Amino acid sequence: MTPKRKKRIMLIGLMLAGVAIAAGFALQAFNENLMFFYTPSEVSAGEAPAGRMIRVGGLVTEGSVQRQSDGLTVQFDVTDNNKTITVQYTGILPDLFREGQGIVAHGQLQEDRLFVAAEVLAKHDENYMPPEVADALKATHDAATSDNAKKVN
Amino acid sequence: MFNNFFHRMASPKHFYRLAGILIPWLAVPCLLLTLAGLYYGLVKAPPDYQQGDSYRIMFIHVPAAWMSMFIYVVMAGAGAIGLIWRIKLAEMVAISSAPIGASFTFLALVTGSIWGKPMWGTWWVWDARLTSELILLFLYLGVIALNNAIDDKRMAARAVAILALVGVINIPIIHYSVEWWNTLHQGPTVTKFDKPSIHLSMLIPLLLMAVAFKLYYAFVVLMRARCEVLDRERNSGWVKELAEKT
Amino acid sequence: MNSDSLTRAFVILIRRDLMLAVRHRAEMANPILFFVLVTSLFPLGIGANPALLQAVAPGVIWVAALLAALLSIENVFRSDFEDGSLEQYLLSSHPLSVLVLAKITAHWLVTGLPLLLISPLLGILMGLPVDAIKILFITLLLGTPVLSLIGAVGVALTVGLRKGGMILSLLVLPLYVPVLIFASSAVDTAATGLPVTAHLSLIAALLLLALSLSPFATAAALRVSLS
Amino acid sequence: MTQSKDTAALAAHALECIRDDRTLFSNLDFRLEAGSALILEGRNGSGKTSLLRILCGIRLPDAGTVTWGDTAIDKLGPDYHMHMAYIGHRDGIKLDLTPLENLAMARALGMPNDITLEAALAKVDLAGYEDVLTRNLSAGQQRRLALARLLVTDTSLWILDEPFTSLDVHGISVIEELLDAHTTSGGMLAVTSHHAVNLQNTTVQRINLSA
Repeated sequence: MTPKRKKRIMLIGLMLAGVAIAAGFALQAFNENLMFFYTPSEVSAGEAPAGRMIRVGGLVTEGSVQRQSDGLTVQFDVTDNNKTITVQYTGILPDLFREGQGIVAHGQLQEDRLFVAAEVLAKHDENYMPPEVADALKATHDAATSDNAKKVN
Repeated sequence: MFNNFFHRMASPKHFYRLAGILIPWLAVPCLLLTLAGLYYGLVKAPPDYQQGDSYRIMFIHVPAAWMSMFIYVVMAGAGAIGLIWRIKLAEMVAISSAPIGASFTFLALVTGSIWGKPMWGTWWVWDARLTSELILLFLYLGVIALNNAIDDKRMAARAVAILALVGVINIPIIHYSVEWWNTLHQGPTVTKFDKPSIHLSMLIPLLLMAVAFKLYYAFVVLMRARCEVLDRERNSGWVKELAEKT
Repeated sequence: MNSDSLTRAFVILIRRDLMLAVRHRAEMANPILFFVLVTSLFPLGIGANPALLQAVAPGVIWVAALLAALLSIENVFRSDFEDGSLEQYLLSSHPLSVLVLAKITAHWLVTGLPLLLISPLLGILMGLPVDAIKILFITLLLGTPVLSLIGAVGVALTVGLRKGGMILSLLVLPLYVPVLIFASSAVDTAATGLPVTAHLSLIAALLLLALSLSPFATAAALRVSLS
Repeated sequence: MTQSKDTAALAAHALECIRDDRTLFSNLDFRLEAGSALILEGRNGSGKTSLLRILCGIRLPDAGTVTWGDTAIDKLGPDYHMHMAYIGHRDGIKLDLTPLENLAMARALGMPNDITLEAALAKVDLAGYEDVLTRNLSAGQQRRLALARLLVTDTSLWILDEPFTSLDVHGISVIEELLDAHTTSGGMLAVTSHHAVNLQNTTVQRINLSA
């Protein structure tokens, strides 16, 4: 083993060590809540900070959407099939927004547990099927929604 | 021994002949599969329960998006092989892949945009998937521009290989970085482990189109690489012989 | 031929580049002037509404830093290429990647460090809260070396070309995206008072990754460009 | 992997170089032994510079290999470069540094030897210019400074591309003496030149690339 080769191996070792430590840092970062995204359960458990911009995601509860008299402000419940929180939003909702649909709201949690959203994003889900199949599924699999709640994240 | 065999197989002359034989065997099935895929996708497949008929653009959009990433990986891999073992053929495959990959990326972006208009109500959003696909397009364009800027073919090939490798390390990083803006784009459909959340009648045309796109890439890259071989070897005896024959 | 002489070459190369930079003081000021000017154009362009300014400040300051880094990065190898010094590094008895790292370090000390030092001032001009300015400083501290390291690969690929400048930005800017996103959203998050340790460890990860891989890629690219 | 000066040899095996569709040379073989010189001749554009850059390992040959002591130079990398020094068309010196600073850098990049930097400058007739900015030296003086880099590291193979460019008669004879001294002490020399190279005590091998 020439000194040159030893040096080369040392350099490659340093490089690999650098990459490994970088991966460590990245993993540590991903363990923390990077996006400040919370589920309704986490919000209910008091894990989400109040008065700061955070994201909340879940399914819009059937029959919960209420328009207020000004015609722009909307209030609806978002659930992860475990806990539910109430979201208030003023503005135009996206086309895909409908009851039972997954949404992500970006906004602030008030002291009274009302979530005031500055932005509401609707997600179209990743399921593709003919309408009849969808109807059949809906009839037989009401419990399937718990699965859907996870995908919204 | 193995190395020798590999080098001989990868010799430009041998490759030129072999590719010439292979191209029709790839192109014809590609055409048939495309026709079948379009027929099943546009005519036979039922409309979606939520999106109606507009989901049908998926049969172009999804395979194109798959190809855009697949080709980048192939390009970087071929570049690495060319760089490490100095196999000219790998360099040519890498360079020939870039414009095809760029086209698929562009196609995925355009079809996605057309799909986004009815679904999201907008042609474009700065969503994670869209943004990283756009950056992927820029990476391809960078590769093409660098290749065009360097006159010496051999040098250009090696430079492109390095750039493609740097890009391939960056693609996952770019991907995760743009996921920071919360994403509007749907999650993966077909690759989910339990079972694809897509109905069989829609899955079949999707897979037909995916295979057709792969075949398309295969025969176009062979055609481009053949041109590249002729260009680079234009001074060698066998190319001159070929030119005189025709 | 021990690692002592390698360390010495590393230090001498950095010292020499710093000496050259001092002898061209005027050129040293260009990127930082650009940085300050571009940033101060924004209040003029979008109006001096404090809330609006604060909202765009992290992005604006980072984009300006990124462009300043892009503008100055070409010098890292340009003059060495023109006067033939680059060939001499290639033919050195030391690994090219280590010499390249020395060049990049010197370049960062000359162009990146001043940006870093003046950034708090720009943060104040843009109305950022003190906490966010601290985070801005830390992201620039971790992020500007990444810009230099990635930029060096692009420069090494284009240094021999007549119209290298335009292509350089096409090659390098897409690769700058992650730094820009992580860093500006860190400052943004800090401005709303949330913890940013996760963001910072991601930028640190990028720095380490760039530090470990870029010198090798740059060295390989230089070999290609000189051949 | 240190070869002593008298066992190592530089050899070219079936080298080929193509540039812009023109084959500059092909099937080029030679062997350069310790204590001898190789002088490349040929018209402009005949590939002299390309050949020298191939011998350095900067450029890849289109076919063939260059070996140093029976190992291909691209396998040796720095293990080869520590034995050789190259002065190309471009001087590789910084105009905004003094000659002493330039030589200090050159020494740090290679294997340092015992000669003082001042003595190296004196040998190329630049004594007294130690602390002048190189920018203020004449073209000939700058060229001699570049050649002084050969003296500050411990190398056995010198590869020189037109070393006499912009040198006057006196300068040429100073450098010729240096080259002669290098080969007589067991060094090797590969050089291109438009001028006749006058090496009295050296076995010279000439290759004409135009032929």
